[in-house]
Amino acid sequence: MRTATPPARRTRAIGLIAVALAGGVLLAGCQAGEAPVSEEPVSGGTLRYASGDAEPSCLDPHVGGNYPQALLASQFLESLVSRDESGEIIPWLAESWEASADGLSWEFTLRDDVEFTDGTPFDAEAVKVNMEHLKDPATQSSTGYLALGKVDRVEVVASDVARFVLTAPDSALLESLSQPWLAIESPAGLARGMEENCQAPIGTGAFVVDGWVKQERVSLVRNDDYVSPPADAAHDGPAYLEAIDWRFVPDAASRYAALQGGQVDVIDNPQPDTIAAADESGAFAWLDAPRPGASNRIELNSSQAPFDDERVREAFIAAAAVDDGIDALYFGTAARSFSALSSVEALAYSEPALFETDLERADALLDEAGWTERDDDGTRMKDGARLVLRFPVSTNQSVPAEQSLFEQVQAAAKEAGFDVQISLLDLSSWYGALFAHEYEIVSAPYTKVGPDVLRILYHSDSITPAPSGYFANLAQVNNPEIDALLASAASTSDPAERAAQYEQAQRLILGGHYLLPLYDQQNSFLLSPKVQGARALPTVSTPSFSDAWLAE
Amino acid sequence: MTGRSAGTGVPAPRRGAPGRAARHLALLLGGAVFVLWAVATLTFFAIRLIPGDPAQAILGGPGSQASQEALDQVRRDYGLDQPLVVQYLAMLGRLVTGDLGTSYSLKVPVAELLGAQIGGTLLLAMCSLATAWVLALGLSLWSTGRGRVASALGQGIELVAAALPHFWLAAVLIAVFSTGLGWFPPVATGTPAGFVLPVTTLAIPLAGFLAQVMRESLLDAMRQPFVVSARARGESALGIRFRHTIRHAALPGISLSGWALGWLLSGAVVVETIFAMPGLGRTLLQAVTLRDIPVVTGVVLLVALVYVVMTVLTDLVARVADPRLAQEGAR
Amino acid sequence: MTANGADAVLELEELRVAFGHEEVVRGVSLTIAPGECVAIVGESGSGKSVTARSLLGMAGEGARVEAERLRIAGRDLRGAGEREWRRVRGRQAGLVLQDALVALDPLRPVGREIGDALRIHDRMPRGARRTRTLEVLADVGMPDPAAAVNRRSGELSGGLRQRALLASALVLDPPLLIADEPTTALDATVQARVLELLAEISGRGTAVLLISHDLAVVARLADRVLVMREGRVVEQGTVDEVLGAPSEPYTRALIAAVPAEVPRGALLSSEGSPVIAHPERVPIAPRAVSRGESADVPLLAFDGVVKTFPNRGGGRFTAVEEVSLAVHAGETVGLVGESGSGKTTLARLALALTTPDRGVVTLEGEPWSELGERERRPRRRRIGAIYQDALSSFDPRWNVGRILADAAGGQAANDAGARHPSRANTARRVAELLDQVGLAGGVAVREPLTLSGGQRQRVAIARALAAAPEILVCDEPVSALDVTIQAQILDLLDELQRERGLAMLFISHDLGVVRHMADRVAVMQAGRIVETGPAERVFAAPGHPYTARLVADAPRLAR
Amino acid sequence: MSELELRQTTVDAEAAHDREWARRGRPRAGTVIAGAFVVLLLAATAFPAFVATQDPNAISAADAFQPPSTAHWFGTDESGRDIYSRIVAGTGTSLLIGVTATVIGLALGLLLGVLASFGGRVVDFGVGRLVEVLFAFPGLLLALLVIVVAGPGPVTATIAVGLSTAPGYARIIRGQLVSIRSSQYVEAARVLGRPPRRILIAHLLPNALLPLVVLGTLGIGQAIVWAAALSYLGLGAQPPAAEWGAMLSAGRTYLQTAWWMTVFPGLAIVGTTIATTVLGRALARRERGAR
Repeated sequence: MRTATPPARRTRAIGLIAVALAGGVLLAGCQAGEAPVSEEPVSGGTLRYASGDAEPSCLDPHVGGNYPQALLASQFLESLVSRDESGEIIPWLAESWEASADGLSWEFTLRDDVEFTDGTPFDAEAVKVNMEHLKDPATQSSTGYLALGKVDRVEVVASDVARFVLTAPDSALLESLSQPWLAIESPAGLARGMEENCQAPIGTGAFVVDGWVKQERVSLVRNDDYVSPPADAAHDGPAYLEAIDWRFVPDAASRYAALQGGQVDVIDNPQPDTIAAADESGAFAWLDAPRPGASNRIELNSSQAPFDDERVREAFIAAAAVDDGIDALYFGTAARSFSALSSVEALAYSEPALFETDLERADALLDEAGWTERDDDGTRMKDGARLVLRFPVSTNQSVPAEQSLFEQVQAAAKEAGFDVQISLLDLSSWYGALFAHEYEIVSAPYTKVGPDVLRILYHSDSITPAPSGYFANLAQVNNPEIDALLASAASTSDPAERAAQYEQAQRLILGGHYLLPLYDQQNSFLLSPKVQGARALPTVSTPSFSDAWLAE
Repeated sequence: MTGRSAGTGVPAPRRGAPGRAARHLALLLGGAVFVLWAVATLTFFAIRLIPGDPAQAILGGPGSQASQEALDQVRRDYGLDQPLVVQYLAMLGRLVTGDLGTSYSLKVPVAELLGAQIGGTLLLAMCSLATAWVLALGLSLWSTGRGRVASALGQGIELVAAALPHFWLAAVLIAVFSTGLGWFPPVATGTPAGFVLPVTTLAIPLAGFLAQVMRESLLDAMRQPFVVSARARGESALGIRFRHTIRHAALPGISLSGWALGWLLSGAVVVETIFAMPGLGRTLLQAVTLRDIPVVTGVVLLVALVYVVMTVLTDLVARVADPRLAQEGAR
Repeated sequence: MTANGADAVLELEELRVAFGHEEVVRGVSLTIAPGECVAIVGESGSGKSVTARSLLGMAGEGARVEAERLRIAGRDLRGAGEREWRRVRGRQAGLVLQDALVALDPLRPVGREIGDALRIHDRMPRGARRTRTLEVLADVGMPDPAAAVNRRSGELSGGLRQRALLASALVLDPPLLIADEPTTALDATVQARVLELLAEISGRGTAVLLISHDLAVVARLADRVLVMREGRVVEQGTVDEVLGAPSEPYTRALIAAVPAEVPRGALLSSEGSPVIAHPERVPIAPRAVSRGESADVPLLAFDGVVKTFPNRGGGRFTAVEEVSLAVHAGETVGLVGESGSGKTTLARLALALTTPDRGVVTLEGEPWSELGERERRPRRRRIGAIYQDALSSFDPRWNVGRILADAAGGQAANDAGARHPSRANTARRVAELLDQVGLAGGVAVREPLTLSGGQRQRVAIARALAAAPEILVCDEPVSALDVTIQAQILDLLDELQRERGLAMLFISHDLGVVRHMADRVAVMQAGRIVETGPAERVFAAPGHPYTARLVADAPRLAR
Repeated sequence: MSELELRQTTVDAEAAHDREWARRGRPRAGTVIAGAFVVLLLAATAFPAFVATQDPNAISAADAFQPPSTAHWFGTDESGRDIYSRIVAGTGTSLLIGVTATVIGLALGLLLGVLASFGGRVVDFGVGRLVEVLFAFPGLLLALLVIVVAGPGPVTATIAVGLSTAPGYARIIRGQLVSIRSSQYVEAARVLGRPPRRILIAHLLPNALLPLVVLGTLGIGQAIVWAAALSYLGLGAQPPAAEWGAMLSAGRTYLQTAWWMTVFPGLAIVGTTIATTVLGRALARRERGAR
């Protein structure tokens, strides 16, 4: 951008003053040299990570339970089980497990050689305590609480055997337990009480929380006694890295600039254009790890006019052209999705045919639905009412590119006579709008391991709001058939049957024109070339640095 | 006082100065306390207008799926079930003891939280203020009394500087000095180097404002007879600038500093976000999105306090710098 | 004694100064010998100040200065560059300006200001500077110099700060001292002291160039006088020659214009003299009213009036104390006193712009100060006011016509709605008023800002007359004006009073003016009236020591 | 003292130095340019269609991120919209925000100022303290508070900015009214027996209020800048409305790839601020020059 524009020139002059200001300070910038990639892992060094996700208000993922917490928790907490690329559940803190025939009781055999970093032994009692902690209202757990919906209690069979007793069969139990929000913490740590535990939860992970400077950084140091990597880890034993300096850098441009300037080694949530640039220049490695669970999609509120009429929903989907937009805005870093589920879900079912853009069809459908007249700005009308679609957008959850995409949807839908009214809102106002049903279309991410997310998003139970007013079924899908399918899929123990039921459910959901899938939940990382062996855990795609090292 | 005291000896510098000064100070402090109380009250009731249930904000913020009993629990714990007046008085009571309550989202005492933040923000603000001062003085000294071109140029620079939006300036500075020249890190690293860009970002527009007044008072001072006297004494143009006019130029700048600080704190909200610095601004922004009422209130109060202290200070400084004020007991 | 050039401190021949095409000094020559005091008198715009500044190379931005000879203390300064000039300034020639309050940096202690010259020229160390500073302060008669050095100009009384200013000019005791209106801002008594000091200084052998508009001051101090007008020296010679037997009509006009000792009623602005901008003049009619004792009920009367103001930092200070004073119909009561003596407060009391704490002001026996503003308003027209600064008494948005029309609107304007005078009437009235004060009808469309000082004051008078008042309160009506203009205004007031039998409360710090204008005089000091009586008597035989001092200190032409 | 008071003093002082100019009445080059610019802005506001080259909201993802060219003078944005046309289209919105905010500030300031100067000692003191309190909420913080309460959006943003400028205006207005009331020409009017009502209408209001118009023009620019800052924080104008601040913050994220997306809206804002200020000062010089 330094093509001589007036501001650039102006800032030169200022720069000189700035230099004067900096005094004798050595240039902190630019040591981002391309290091020769050494194959042999080397120990030591501090990895500097710049996170664009919101700073968690509590580091214990049991409390509340959102993605920013998961990002950090993955560095120092571990779960009973994990997942490999193929989506297979693999051992982690639990070596093996066995479900009873009726699927109402699961026995987990735990590793007996693991200690929490505070010295507390990891055993069945610990598991019991953690699960109770999650189910305790005082913990204010949200994600974990829901995931354990069917878990009645945990029994200590032996010091290394824990039995989960369920109220109903839950085919998603293992997937649920693989999530960081259900990670196992030291009972002693939990006993300290929420305030203290929030500052530095104690786990069995490769790193230990050393300190948390609000709004600046969380420092993590190596757990030298680390013995419990997941089954798919590259190496056993302690991490190569001595420490991780986890900084919060909310501004994307600054984040990328920091990576370029060599102040940090890894950044998350990079701007699509910078990903593209970095990727082709090869200056930085791009780790693309879409989140599991639902895809990013636009939900159509089918509970009220105009979308209580399926034809109008179909018309909107037919009118809203997004392909070009996605290509342009994401610079080819995001693939169009035609499924309700993330592409990482083995059971994701896509049906591109449903989502072809076809303006004539849209017009035809709308005419047919009675939205025949148009007012002077081209918006369709039906007995006096304008065809208005309120579209609350959360500035915290939708990256700029996505907001731009929505503007394009707005423009495209206008062609067909929809008046899409986007309003950019901060998180609270956004939820406020949802709770008050002041929306026709909305886009909300939902991350969960496994296809069971469909039950949360589209089962009619999720229409009735929680005491807080929250409800997950934003499309207001209320279809007994879908309910039945999702329910039985969630409880069957037969994988094939489960797969079939989920596919059928997805057919119905997509076919009902309740949503417009866009792309997977984007979850990218840019790594400086000297960072080796870093990967994203296949559970919820949080980065893992237990195998990572810094090449000299 | 003129003729009458002609014959008599040198009058004391300011008759009854101590009394007057004390009275003035008392007034200032009284006003300060009032302002703080009013701010606290305003904020308290304004916050009550916020849509949404505080209890919810406490329970993992928006979108939480907290259970009914959890909500009730929290309402009891935080006394949200009490009548408004009781809550108000309780708040005042706590304020007097310096207790700002507990953050809804972070679950830590607000005082503690802000205590950790204010330092950085104040440092940022003060450095920026100082820098702005230097820039402004330099610019106005350079561009005045040097003919039309220089003064036109000077005014141009002032106007442009004053018109620059922080976030834009910041972006450009980063693009040029971090990405481009690689001189300074784009995110505050805690090192002085990391401080340069944020400070510059805040200082430049402010300097634009300050320079505008300083120029005028400089020009004004240069038209004063005492400049003629000084020249007639053999003083050089430079000497006149630095020994005489510069002080006069500085005066309005001083009285502006109170406002300037507030202005800088506003800017801090943006700058801290862009340069990823911990500080009040970011805390406020976060608290606003999370509806963390105690934190919002705390920040507002703290800022008000800073502003009040600053105005008192500037007032006193102004009096020291310009005894004429003290004499008339100006304002 | 006249300088023969050889040992002269200042030698100047054919000085010409021009700004652009406008030549403001057109060939001025003068020489000053050590210990000699030469004065340049002239009115504003005569070029006297520019002449003075040119002698320091400070004629101003874009000035073209030429001279056939320009030597100070023997060094030729024609075409000198800024640095050479700087060596001259302060060391060879010192400059003293009018008001030390602003002529000394109000933010710096006077000690530093005085010391500067030493620092600049002699690189003198701090200690030495201080001693010298104290020394020179003592020389200019500063009481307690040690304390004074730390004061800022604003913290010193007018007289003392003027002394400090002198000290700052004399600290290097330069052979030449240029004093530009050095006493104009001062009260008579203080002025006297400072003049004495100047005399003393020239007595010590310093050559003094005195610039002044005030012949009386010149008469006191100077050995020789140059009278300047429009950039030229019209007459010069010893003080006695020039003031005693002036040959030039302009000089005569100037001298005639000085009111001091000119008897009541005599004309000040001499007939047909070139200085008069408005030749049309009404010959003075015999006195319309026999004044004084005739009307026994005073038109305006103060009775035991006290007015105090709150002091900052508590306490109240008394501006007017137990004042009793009466102004009868057709008579002029002069009120003299130095600044701060309470004259203006008394005027404001008379105009009921402020109300007394104790005592009453009555208007023809009826209550005035005690009335509520509502009752007072309809009677206000009976008292007119004329201020020192006419310009600031006009609404900046109004032109002369509107100002006068508004005033003439009188009652119509007050009880709005009532019989409004027609446009034509108003226009005629405005023309009348302008004519009465000797202004051309064309002035009606001008903005006051664009008028000369004299014209402004005439408009102010016209406005006062518009409401046909019975008494005029004039607060320093002429002290801002050049002497010849002042003369015209005084004549005008005099004349109007005779024509209409106006009563006047005439306030001035200038004894000469008051003596010329007033039938009776009241002398005010520190809020009290220390003496009242017929003007002639009071000035001839002061009954109160303070009055005596005033009279003694008041500068006069004859020596 | 606040930024507004600062501007006030500045123009006063400047005017004071510029009497001759006021008489000659020959505008400076800068003023002329500024005037031209403002005329351009007004044209863009009145008939955007004529000034713009294309539909500001016409999306064509295909030609997104086009650098400046003859087809797109200022290039295109992430959705392939013509930036020049959007800037033109945004003029109205941005000016509206600036003007409305200023008007709100002025109105409130006038109310407080008049109260303070006519309400007598007690009221004056009260208002004075209130103004102090308002000052204690620095602009953006006040804005944020208002937004917390009233929810984000252009309207809130405008009101918030307006509110935060009010105390500055209040002080100035009070100061002016007080000084005029004690001025000699008002005294002269009293001596002529003019009733308060008439003095108010004939002298106080004209002399106090007309300068405010000038002050207003000086405020507009800053109002726009603050509104822009709110847009950056995602609390300002709503898409697809082409508001400058919003465009600027949108462009900021693409600084690395498309500098033109930030530079041109930025220049628009800076240019407007400067132009209004320069004009304001010119006005002020006429204003005060008349005295």
